[in-house]
Amino acid sequence: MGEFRMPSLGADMTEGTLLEWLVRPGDVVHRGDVVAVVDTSKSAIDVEVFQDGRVERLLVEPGTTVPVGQPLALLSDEGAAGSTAPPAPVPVAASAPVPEPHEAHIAASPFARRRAVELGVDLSSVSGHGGVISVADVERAAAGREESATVAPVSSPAPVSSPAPEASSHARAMREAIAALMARSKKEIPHYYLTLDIDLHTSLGWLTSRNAGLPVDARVVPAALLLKAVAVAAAEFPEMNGHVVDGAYRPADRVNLGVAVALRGGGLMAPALVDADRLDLDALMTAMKDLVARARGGRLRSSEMSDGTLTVTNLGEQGAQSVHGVIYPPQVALVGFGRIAERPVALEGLLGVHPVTTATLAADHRVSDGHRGGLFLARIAELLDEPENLVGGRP
Amino acid sequence: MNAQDSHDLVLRVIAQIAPDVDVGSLDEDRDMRRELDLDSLDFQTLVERIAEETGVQIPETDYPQVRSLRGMAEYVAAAGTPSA
Amino acid sequence: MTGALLAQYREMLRIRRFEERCAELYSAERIRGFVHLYIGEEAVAVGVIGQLVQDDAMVTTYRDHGHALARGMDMAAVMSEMFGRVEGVSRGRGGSMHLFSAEHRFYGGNGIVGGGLPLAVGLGLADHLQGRERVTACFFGEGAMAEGEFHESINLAALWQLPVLFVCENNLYAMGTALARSESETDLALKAAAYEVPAWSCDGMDVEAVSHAAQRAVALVRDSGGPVFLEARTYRFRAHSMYDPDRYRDKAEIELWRTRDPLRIAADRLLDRGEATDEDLRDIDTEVTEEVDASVAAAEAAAWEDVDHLTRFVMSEGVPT
Amino acid sequence: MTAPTSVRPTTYREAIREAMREAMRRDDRVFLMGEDVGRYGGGFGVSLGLLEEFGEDRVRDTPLSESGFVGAGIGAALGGMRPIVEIMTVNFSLLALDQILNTAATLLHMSGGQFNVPLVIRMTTGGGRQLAAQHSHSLEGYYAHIPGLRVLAPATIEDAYGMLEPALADPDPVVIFEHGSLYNEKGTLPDPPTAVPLEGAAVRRAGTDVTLVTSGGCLGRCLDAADDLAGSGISAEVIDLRSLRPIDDDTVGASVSRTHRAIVVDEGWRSVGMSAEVAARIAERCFYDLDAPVGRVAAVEVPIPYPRHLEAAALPSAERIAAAARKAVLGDG
Repeated sequence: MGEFRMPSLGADMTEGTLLEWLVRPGDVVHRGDVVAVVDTSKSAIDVEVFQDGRVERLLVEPGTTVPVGQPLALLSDEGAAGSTAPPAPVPVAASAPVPEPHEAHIAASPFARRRAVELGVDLSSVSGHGGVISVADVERAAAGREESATVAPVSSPAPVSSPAPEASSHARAMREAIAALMARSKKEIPHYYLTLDIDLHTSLGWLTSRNAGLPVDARVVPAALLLKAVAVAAAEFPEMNGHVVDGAYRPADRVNLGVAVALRGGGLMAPALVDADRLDLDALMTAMKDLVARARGGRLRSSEMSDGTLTVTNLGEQGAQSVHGVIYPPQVALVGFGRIAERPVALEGLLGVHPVTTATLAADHRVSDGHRGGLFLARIAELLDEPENLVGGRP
Repeated sequence: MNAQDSHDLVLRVIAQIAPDVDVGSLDEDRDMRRELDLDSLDFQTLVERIAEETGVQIPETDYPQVRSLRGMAEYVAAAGTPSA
Repeated sequence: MTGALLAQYREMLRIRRFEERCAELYSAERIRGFVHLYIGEEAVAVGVIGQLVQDDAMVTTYRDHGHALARGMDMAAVMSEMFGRVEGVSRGRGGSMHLFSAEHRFYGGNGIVGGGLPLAVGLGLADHLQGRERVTACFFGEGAMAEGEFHESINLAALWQLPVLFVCENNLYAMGTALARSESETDLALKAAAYEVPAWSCDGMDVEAVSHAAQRAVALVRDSGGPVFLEARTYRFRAHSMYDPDRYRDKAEIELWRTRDPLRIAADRLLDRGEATDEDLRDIDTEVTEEVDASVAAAEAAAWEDVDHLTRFVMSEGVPT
Repeated sequence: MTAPTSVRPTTYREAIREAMREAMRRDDRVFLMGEDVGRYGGGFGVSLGLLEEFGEDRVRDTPLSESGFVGAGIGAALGGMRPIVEIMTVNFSLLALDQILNTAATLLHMSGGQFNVPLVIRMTTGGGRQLAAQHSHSLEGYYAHIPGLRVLAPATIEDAYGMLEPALADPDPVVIFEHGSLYNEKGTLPDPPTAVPLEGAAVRRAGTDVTLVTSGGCLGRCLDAADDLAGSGISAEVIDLRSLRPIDDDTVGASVSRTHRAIVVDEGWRSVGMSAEVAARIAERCFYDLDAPVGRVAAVEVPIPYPRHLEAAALPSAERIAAAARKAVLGDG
C-alpha cells in the first residue's frame, strides 16, 4: 500500500489546495498519470502520480488545503503489476524524475508561522533557539534580511479591467510566495553577477530568412533561439545546472529549463521546459508556446512546476537593457536577456549597427565562481553565433 | 473583408490572448505590444490566430506595419478575405 | 361519601387507559426512552393525592404518570411530554420519567432512586421556616429504603419535625430484586418507626383503604407539623420498564395479585353498593377512552422544540429572584 | 471603581462571615445549614458567632448526611428560601454529588424551565495544611464540568466578601470554593464595600511576556512567581479566573493574544481537570497567537500525602510556576 501525498510543486510551496480528483477509488493508475489538480498559491497544477497501483481511497476532499507531504490518497499495489493497461502516456514522467528538494518539517510556533507569512520570511531560512522557531527568531530574520531582492519587475499591463476579489487575493498570495522565495534566495545564495553583450546579427539574420519561408505557425521567435542556446550550454556546464539539496550541490543529469513567465495582471512563474537541450528548435518553440499558454491559463503539470534545473528570464524583451535576476532556489543559476536593440558595434576596425542583447548570469558562489560563469556566458554567445547548429535535437 | 470586420476580428483575437484587457479603451495607433503588454510570443500567437482566421500570413518583414491595432486591421482588410 | 368511590374509580381508570395506550404507542415507537408503567398501583396515587390540597407539594419517582394525572395535570400535556413535544408538561425535555408542574407544585419525576427524598425534606423545611401549614407528599418505592438518602432524609425530617408525608409504594420488587432480598427488615413501617416517625401500612390495592390511611396521615402531618410514614402494599402488573422477561417472579404470583386489581375491587364495590351500574361503568370507560384518544391526537399535533433552543433552561432566563 | 471612603482590616474568613451576616440581616429567606456551622462555629470557624445572632433555625447544624442536607437545601430553595449550604470540604461533597448534579443542576432544564434552584453551596478546597488524602483535594473541575451550575473561586478577600451577595441573588445553584489556606489571609475591605461581579476574570497583575492563568489558592503563588520572574526581566501577566463556570474566555484570550505565551496553574490534578480545560480553550482561541506550547502547573497525580515535604512537592509552587514561565519565554528548560 502506498500513499499519494500532496507534492511539493516548488521550493516555496508549503501547502496546496486539492481542486479536483481525476481518478476515483478502484481506478488503476500508472506512474506519470495525472490524478489530481492542485492549486498552489501560483497556479492550478496537474499532479501526476509516481507509482503504479490502484486507488484504494481518496483521503482529501476537493477544496481542502493541506500541507505538503500529507497523504491525499491510498494506493494499493494490487492490479498494478498484472495490469494490461497501457504504459504511462506521459513522457515527462516516464523517465526518472529529478530528485525533489526535500524539506524537513520545520518546528515553529503557530505565532511564528503567522508572522513569517506576514513578513514574507521563509521559515526554512530561520534558525530557532532550542530547536524551535519562535516569533522573535522570525522578526530577527526579517530585520536582518537583505531588502534588495529584485524580483523580476512585471510591467504593469495597460487597461486592465478590475480583477475579481478572489483573483486579487490569489495575486496577493502569489506576491507573498514570490517575496518569501526571493528573500530566501537572497539570504541563502551568495549571488555573483556577470554581464556579456551578445551580437545577434548572425542569428537573427539566419532566423529571419528561415522564417520567411515558413507559414506563420511554423515561425520561431528569437526567444526560442536564446533558450536553446542556454540549454545546450547548460548541458556542458554542470555547475550551472542543478540543485542545492540539504546544503549539498547535485548537478542535474538533464536540462529542464525554467522559463520565467510574467503573468498578465502581475506575478511571475518559472515552469520548466523539460529536456530543453534535447529538443530540436521547432519542438522547443512548440513546447515553449504550450508551456507559456498553460502557465498563463493556470494549468501546469507538477513536474513542470518543480523540476527546473536552471532558469532563463527574457523579460528584458520589452524594456530593460539587462536583468540581474534572483536565483530560484534550489537552483544555482539564472540567465537573463535584456531587450534586443540595435546598437553600434565595432567590427574588424569598422563601426556597424547590429541587434545586440545583454546577457547576464546570476550564479551561486557556493557552486561556481566567476571564471566558470564567464565561460558559460561566452559559450552561449558562441552558440548563438552558429544558429544552424541549434536547429537539431539531440538523442 | 472590410475594415470594420477585420477590426472586430483583431479585437476578438486580442481578447483571447489577453483576456484581462479592456479592449474598448485601447489606443488604436499605439504599439500593441506595449499597450497590451504582449511579449514576442504573444505577438507571434496573435499573428498565428489572424492567419488561422483569415488566411492572411503576415511576413515578419511586414511586422512594423501591424504593430498598432489600426495597422493590423487595415493590413488584414487589405490583404485578403476570410478563408471558408 | 357517596360518589367518592365512583370519582376515584374514574381517576384510576384514566391512569389505566392512559398507560395502556402508552404501552401501545411505545410499541409503535411513538414514545421512547424508559417508560415505567403504574398499572396495578393506581389506587395508591389516587387514594393519597385525593387527600392533598392545592397548596401542598408532591415529589415522586420515575414511575410518575399516575401521580401526575391524579394530581390534575392535563392529560394531553402529559401525553405530549411522553411524545417529547414542546407542549409537554416539561416542554418535552423530561419525557416519561420527568413530569413537572409548577402550577400543581409537582416537583417531579426523579429518575434517581431515593433522589427525591431530600428534596421533599427541603420543601418541608421551607414551609417550616416560613410558618406555612403545607404538606409535602413524597412518593418512593420500597427499593429507595435501601438508599442512604432515605435514612438521611427521614432522619432530618424527624429531627427537625418537618411536614413531610413519606409514601412508600411497596410493590415488592426493586426492579427484579424482591423485598426480602434487599431489606433486612421487611416490615417497612417498622423500619421507619425507628426514626421516631409515626408509621403504618395499608392495602395499596384498595383505593378506599388507601384514602382512609392517607387522610389520617395527612391530617397528622398538618396538625403536628412533623413527618408521617405510610406504606401502601401494592403490586405492578407489568414489567419494571415497559418490557422485561419477568424471570424474577412467578406467573402464578402475578395472577394472584391480578385478582386484587384495584379497578376490579372498586368496580365490584360500586356495583354491590348500587352506586353505579354496569352501564355507568361502560360510559365512564367510553369517556375516559375518548379523553385518552384526544390526548394522543393533541400530542401528535404538538410541536417539537426548536433545536436552536437546545441550551435553554440550563441557566435561568430572567427568573425573578 | 470609585475610591472607597475608608478600609477596614479583616481576614478572608471574617470577610465571608460578614457577608453571610449581612445577607441574613438583609433577607429573611437566607439561612445557613451544614455540619457544625452552629454551636461549633463551623469546621473552619467561618460561621463563628452567627448562631448567637440568628438562632438555631437560621444557623442550622445538620447531621452528617451531605446528600440529605444538600438535597434539603435544594428543596428549601424550591420552597422559596435562599439557603447557604456549607459542606466542610470538597472531598465530603462527593457524598452530595448526586443531589448537586442530578437534581440541583438538572431540575431547571428537566422541568422545561419551571423550577430554578436558587441555592448557594460553600465548601473548603485545597491542600497545603498537611491534612492528607481525604481532606486536601481540589475538585473544582468536577463541578465546573456540570452545566446548570455556577462555580466560583474567590481568591481575594474582596471576592470572598463580595461574591456572596450576587450568588444569593442568582436564580441558579452557585458553588463557591474557599481555599483552606486563605482563611487566615489578612487584608482590608473597602468601607463601604464595593460590589463585585459574579462573572469575569480579573487581571491581578499586568505583564507582557507570559500569561499565568489561575484561580483560588494558587493566585498568591502566581503573584510570587511573577515577582520572581520580574527579577530576571520577564514580565508576567496574572489572571485570576474568579469564575470557573462560566470561564471568561475573552479576558484570557485577550491576554494570551498579547503575551503569546500561557501557563495554566491549578491545584487540581493535571489530567482531565481545570488546567486541561483552560489550556484547551487557549489552544482553540489563541492557537495562531501562541509562540510557545501552553504550559501547565498542576498537582502531581498522587493522593495528597501527609508529610510536609511530600505535600509541598505535590502542589504547584511559585518556583514551579516561574520555571514553567521561563521555559515558555526562553524556549528551553
